[in-house]
Amino acid sequence: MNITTLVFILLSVLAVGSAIMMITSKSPVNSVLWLIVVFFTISGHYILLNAQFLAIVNIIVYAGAIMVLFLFVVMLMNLNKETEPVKNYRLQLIGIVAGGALLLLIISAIMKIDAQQLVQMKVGDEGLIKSLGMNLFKNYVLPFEISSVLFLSAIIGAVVIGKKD
Amino acid sequence: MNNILKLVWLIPVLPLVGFLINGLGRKLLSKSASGFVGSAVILLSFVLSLLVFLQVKNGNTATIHLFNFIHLDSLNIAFDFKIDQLSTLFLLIITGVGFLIHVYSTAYMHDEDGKDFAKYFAYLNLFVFSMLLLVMGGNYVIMFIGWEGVGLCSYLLIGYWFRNTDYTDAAKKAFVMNRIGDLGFLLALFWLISKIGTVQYDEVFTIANLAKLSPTDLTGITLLMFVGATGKSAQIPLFTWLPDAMAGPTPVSALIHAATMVTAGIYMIARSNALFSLAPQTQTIITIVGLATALLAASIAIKQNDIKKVLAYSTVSQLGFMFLALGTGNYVAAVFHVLTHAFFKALMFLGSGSVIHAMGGEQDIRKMGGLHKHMKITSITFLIGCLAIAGIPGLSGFFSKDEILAGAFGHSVLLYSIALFTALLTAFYMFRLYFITFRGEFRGTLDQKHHLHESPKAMTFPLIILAILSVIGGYIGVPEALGGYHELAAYLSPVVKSAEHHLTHGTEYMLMGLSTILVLATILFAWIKFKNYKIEGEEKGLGKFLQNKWYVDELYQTLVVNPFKSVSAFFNHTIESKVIDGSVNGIGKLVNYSSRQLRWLQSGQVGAYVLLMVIGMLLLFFIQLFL
Amino acid sequence: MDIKAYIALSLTLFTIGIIGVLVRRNAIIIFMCVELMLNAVNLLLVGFSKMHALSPIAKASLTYASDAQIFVFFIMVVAAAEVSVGLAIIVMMYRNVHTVDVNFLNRLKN
Amino acid sequence: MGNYFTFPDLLIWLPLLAAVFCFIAKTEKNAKTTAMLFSLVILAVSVSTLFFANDTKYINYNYVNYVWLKYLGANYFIGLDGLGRLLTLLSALGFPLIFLATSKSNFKNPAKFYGLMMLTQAGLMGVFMAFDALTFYFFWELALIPVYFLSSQWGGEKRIQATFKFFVYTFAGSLLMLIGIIYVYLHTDARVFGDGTISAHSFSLSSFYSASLSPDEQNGLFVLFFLAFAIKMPIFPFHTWQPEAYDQSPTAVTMVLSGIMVKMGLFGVIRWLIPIFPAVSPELKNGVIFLSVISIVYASCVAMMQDNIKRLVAYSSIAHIGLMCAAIFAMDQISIQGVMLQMFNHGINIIGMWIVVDIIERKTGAKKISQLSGLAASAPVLTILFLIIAFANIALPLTNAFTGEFLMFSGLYNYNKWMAAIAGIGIIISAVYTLNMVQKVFYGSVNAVTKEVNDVSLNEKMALIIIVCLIFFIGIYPQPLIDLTKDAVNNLLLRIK
Amino acid sequence: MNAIILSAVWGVVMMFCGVFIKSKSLPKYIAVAGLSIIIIVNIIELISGNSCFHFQTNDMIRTNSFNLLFITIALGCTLIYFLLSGSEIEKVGPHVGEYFALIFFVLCGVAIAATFNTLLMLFIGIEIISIPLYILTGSDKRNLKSNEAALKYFLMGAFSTGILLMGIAFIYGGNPNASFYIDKIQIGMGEMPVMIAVGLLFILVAMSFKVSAAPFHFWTPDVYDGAPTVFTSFMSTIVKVAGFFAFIRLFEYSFGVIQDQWQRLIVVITIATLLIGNITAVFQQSVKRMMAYSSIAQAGFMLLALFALNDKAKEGILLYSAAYSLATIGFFGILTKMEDYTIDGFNGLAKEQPLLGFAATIFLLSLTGIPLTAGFQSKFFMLMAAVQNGHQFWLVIAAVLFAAISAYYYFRVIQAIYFKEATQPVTQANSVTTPFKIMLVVIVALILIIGIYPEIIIGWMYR
Repeated sequence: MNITTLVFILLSVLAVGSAIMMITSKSPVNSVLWLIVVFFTISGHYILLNAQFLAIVNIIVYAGAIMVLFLFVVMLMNLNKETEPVKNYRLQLIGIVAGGALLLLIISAIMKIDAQQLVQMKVGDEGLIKSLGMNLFKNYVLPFEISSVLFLSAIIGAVVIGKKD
Repeated sequence: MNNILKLVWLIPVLPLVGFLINGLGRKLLSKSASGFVGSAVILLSFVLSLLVFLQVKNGNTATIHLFNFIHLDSLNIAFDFKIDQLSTLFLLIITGVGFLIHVYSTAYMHDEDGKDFAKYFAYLNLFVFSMLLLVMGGNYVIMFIGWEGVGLCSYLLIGYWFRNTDYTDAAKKAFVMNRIGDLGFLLALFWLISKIGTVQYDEVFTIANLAKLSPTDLTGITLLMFVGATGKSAQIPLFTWLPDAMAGPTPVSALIHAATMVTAGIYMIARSNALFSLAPQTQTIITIVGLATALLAASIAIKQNDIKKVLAYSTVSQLGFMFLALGTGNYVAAVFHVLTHAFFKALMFLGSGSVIHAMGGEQDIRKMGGLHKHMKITSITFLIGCLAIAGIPGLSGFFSKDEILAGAFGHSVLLYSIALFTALLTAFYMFRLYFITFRGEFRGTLDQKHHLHESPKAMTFPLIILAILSVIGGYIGVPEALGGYHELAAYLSPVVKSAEHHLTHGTEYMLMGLSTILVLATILFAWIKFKNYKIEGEEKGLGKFLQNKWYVDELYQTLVVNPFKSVSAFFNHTIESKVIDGSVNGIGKLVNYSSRQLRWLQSGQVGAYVLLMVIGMLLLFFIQLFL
Repeated sequence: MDIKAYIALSLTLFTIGIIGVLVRRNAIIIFMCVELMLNAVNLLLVGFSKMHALSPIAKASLTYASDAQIFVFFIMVVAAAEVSVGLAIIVMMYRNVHTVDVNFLNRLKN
Repeated sequence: MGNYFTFPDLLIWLPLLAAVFCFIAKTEKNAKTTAMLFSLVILAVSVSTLFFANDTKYINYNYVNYVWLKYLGANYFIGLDGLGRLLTLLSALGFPLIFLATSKSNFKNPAKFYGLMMLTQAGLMGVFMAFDALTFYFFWELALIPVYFLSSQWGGEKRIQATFKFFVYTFAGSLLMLIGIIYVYLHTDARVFGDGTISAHSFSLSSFYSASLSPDEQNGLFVLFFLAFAIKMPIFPFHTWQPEAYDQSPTAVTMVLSGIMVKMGLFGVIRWLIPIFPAVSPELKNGVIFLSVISIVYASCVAMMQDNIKRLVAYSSIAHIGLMCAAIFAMDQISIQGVMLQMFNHGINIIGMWIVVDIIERKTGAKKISQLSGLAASAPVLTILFLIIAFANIALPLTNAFTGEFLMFSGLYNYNKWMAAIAGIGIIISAVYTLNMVQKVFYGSVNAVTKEVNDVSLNEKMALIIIVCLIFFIGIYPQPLIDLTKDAVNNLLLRIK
Repeated sequence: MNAIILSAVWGVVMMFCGVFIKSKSLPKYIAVAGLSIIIIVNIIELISGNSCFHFQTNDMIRTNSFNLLFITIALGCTLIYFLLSGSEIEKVGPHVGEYFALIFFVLCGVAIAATFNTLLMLFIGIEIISIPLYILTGSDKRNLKSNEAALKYFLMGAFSTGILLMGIAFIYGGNPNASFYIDKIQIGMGEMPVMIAVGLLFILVAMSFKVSAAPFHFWTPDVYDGAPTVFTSFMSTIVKVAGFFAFIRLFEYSFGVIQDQWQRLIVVITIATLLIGNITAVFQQSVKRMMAYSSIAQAGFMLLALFALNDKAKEGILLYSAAYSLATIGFFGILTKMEDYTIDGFNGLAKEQPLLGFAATIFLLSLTGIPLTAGFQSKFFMLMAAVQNGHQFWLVIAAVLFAAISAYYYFRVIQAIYFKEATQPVTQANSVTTPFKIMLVVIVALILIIGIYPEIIIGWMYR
């Protein structure tokens, strides 16, 4: 049990725990905050995998921008209180069982694989900005450009949907 | 003189022409015109038949090919007429008796209005046409055409007074029962076709083709043909239509249900004697059925009070006799009896018609009596008929019946004794009929009595002719025992094999004597019993049983008609609407129902949707990864 | 580390996201659960990318181990766009009915 | 094809043209006249095809073959052989008769009515002439759709439901057949076109005949095809759409349905089913004959219990069709020749029956046998004509149906005597219910319903008299029809043997 | 390639139209003009095989006559859709230019989804299709149904995106080549590795969701019902068939060699889709909702192409795209003119508007699959493909039996149109204009032409 494994386990437990907290929190604001914790742990994983660029982007974009946007919306709507008065426990139970069964099913299938495939930890330059940048702007220039269409439509969407008329 | 044979096709066509003229012009023709046309065509046919007969008598038989009816590679059915001894004999009977009855009808039906009168003659002509086809056909299919054709005409004529439901019921019954027989006949034909591929008489009866038929085939074919014959000739089990058929006008009963159509079965078997002779089992069955029918019908006849019903049962009984003859291989005797029976039975029917005419439609003999005083000709001719049928020596019935009895005796004494008993019953009921009707006191209403009169000439003329024929008709078949030369047997010999005579003359004398004495005794008994007939009370016991015709109709109703109807009703109500249509509609309902149920899946809630999707995923994963 | 550990972790997070979608009725939380699912995918992709970095076959086939990380980048991009539209829709609904309960609007069914 | 015209073309395009003219007709009279005139012209064309029956000599007049879908190997291939000539003649004859007989009926939207009728005729003609499976299927459905509209638009009270059942039922059947067609198609050989293109498979009838199919496949496909045809004919137990459809459709359409359209099923069996699967297993064959025989007896029994005249005629038609189907599967020259004759005869007779039923219904307003009585007194001409048709319907000798049924029974008997005997019971029962009906409707004394009835009008009389003449002509001299179809039958038999 | 770039560009143009042009009807003409240009350019590419634009695509998209033909069909159908229903778009809300821009962006996504060669492009393509659709669904902002539909669509769409991505991740992980290119997924001929299997299943589920195959179809009825009718028309046709095209393209290139291992999943999905689509449609009272279920049912038939995955299937999917889109667009076009969307609302349509009634009938007949209509040919090719595949023959039989059931609900509408009497005005009479009628006639003509001569479309594949 080396330090890497220890960190991995720590981060994983934290991630799963926060995720569970996220979905069980009564208050939306708490959920948002717990989700941010999840994102941070995932960034930790990225660093562990030496994917530094993604780790940063994850924190800036997700935790920083997107989640703040969520927070804004939640605050704006003043939803920081119990919003689900009626609960259908049976349906929830079925949901949890179904999700759990799915997880078990896939994991048990995956775990049947005997061969161990190791993951490169803490080293390797794939995740560095330089190699990513080279790859992105050389090979992935088309999707990069095309993504602009996505943003354009998102912009239009925000206008069309969000604008008061 | 062979030219006359070329004109043979005119014999059936003439009545057809008469049918068309009367049928299409029924609104234009006056009664006398249609009566004239109707009778004239038959007369012409008769004349032609006579000419043809003379040709055939000289030995000129022929098969006249008209056209190919159905011509396939594997089956050829020609529209042929066969002119030989057997068919010419029947031609004469049909056209001759037919003509007389047409003449009779002009007077008898005179009360009908013009259209119906023409319609009647049209039907009658059509009947003669069909009957002629039946006997002239050169193969079984043409025979079958006539066979069903006469059935149709019988239907039409029985139901002539169509407003009366009982009459149309009778017509329907006649047709349906005939159809049952016809099916048998048809199946026989199919059997023939499948075995030897032809139905042409000339080809079927060749030794080569007969050899192709196994004993089973022969028995089967002949039995099926016999089934056909029982339908047409009113034998057990298909005889009940004939008494009912008396619903038709009396001349029709005389022509169709006594003289001609009902003898078609005899003609068919006589025509196919080559086949039947090879099928002993069938012959046995025919014998039994014929005798049983004769006895059954005779027993019923003694208790009937409707003048025509008595005659009808008598006809059935006499037909039974003919079948007895056929069954015993005595084909000539059967044909002979057909001939004589045609004369005396037509005579008696026409006589009864005359009586009914005089009585203003009354048919119940209990309400008649003493008519001899008022209608001498009718009475006398009727008496001649009765004597003939009873088998008084010297009259036609004696010769033919005696021949049949002799043939039966040659087979077994038991047959003979039953047949003789039946003959005595015949004498009994005929004279019962005669005495009750013509002798004693009149028992009808005053009004009827006032109207009693002898029938017009057009009616009495045929009676007289037929009476004469009934007397002399037997002399063409005087048996050798009486020093005669059996002309008929000789004439028919090319077509119909004569029965082997192995009775000594002595035996024959004895039989004749015995039957004559017994018949005379019976007549005497009848005379004593019925000369001063009084209306009796209800019949009881055996009498009631006989009066109700052995309850055969009721039996059929319970055993055949009712089960059949309930099965059909079951089909209609349960199988059809519930099971089959129900399942078809059920599919529709199922679709509708599941549609209503399935839409609840669409609950409108995202959570539920996703849950269902996850469950779906779960299933797919499970199938893919673990199955 | 064995890749299975990453798969397990990622799938766990993913499933938690799914369960969240299933059991919550607050549109925003559901949406966040979806984001969690996306992040689980991201993590897995990075894990795979680092796994393939060790694989000789992958190196030989002239592909870049960083492909998966670029994919993650695109996922983040798309997620951002989706968030803007999604939040706009949620806000629109909130404006109309003053709730973000997904079961509140229930006109479309059967 | 260097000809300016060919018969198949004319027979397809004339009805289509007529349909167009009818659709744009402004007045009822115009529509009626157009339909009548065109149908007469079509009849004339159809009759004249009989004089060009020699295939080797007039091949260019009798066959049309255009490349249609090159990559699929489907041709627009229609032509007339003996079988086709017979059935096109039937449908060419049927329509003018129907128009004549119903010319007194007033349909709302006459333009549409007659247009759809002519469209139906085009479809029928196509079905009877198609030599290419895809063409066949197209026309098969084309004949169905207009009838659906005709029945649903102009029929009785429950028409929509009844027609719908009919439509879905037959549609399901034909889709199954479509699968069968596809399957066989995929097992045909390649076809080379004039310009050198090659399609992997072909839809033409001859390719279908030579498709390589294992016995197991043949059996399965046989069932698929047979279902479609069995529903169309129909035979037990696929028949329940029919009485309702006949009852609810306008009589003109019922005539088309029963007189001509049901022949599509029989035709399909003769032209497609049997030759494509000549080696069909004896069990299946026996099964089909068994079903058909059940059909005969069962339908006859049910017919006996009907009080509604239309349903009675419908069930009697089922019984007759059952016999034809059984006879086809006896696969014997005599029986198939009988079927050929009978297809034509049944068409004529049943149209005649419907004309009378229609007249009765129109004049009395009654559909039930029990409501009627004594029509013979008030309408003697009608009675006589009907009697003739009714007796033709129960196959009395010297009427047309006798020859057909005689041959069919004979062939069936060759196949299995017991089947023939059981089927023969149908003959008896048919007499029973026909006579029952005649007795109750025509005989007896007039009642309130039938008192005021006057006799048939001129056009109805004409139609009926034509039918009666045909009944007798074919009944007495069926040979022309036999000669017409002889070659087709022999080819079929060659194919089977 | 032409189509991707030009429709993106024209989307931007339309966006600016929305800003600068105040007229409500002008954007339609601009859109039509732009679309015509795109179609022409696309056809040029189809014929010549060369794109006008030369990008460093790194083989991430790949065109061939098959997918170019598909794009042409999709664009052509969109053009017809614009011409038929353009004026209805104007009625949805004030942002006419933006709506058109979004539609152009969707078309860009459609073109990507038809030509993608890597999973990344597939993902981006699908997202480019989806995001504008979320917006269009919710574009009727005051209408709560529209709100609800948008929300449901968005949440479930995002969820399915997650699933798709998970699938892609597993595929990547299980691919020794470490590549996202769909033709470089190394699987081998034996039983597929577990990672690939898991990935395949996730992708299958996500794609099934996009094409609304059961049991992942639940969004479809609600969204189609709730969205403005004119956009439902677009979504349920062009977008849907694009989804199918992507589905088939993906599975053919990536997993075609091991089809026997996943075919049974398709069978399950197909049967479920046919069953749920057809059966549930029977009971619907709203025609719009019935059309939603009918689109599920039609998806069931299109899944046969995925089941078969042979040449006939490709031809079939092209024909199906055209036939289904034309008929549905036409029918929705008529639906937008109706006063009442229930089946009873169609009562007496033929009497009031004979042409509309007739056209609607033809569309419904085509959807049912009656010969002489394009719908028949498409179903015919699908069945042929499935039969040719040779496996699971019973599936084909089940499919046609369900097709017979489909007659049940389509003909209910026909019955209403022709055989029932109207009690109130059936259509919004003033909105039924002559151009609209002309377009209906054009669509009917196209349906009949394709129905009689389908090689007019599939012939292009063999040039």
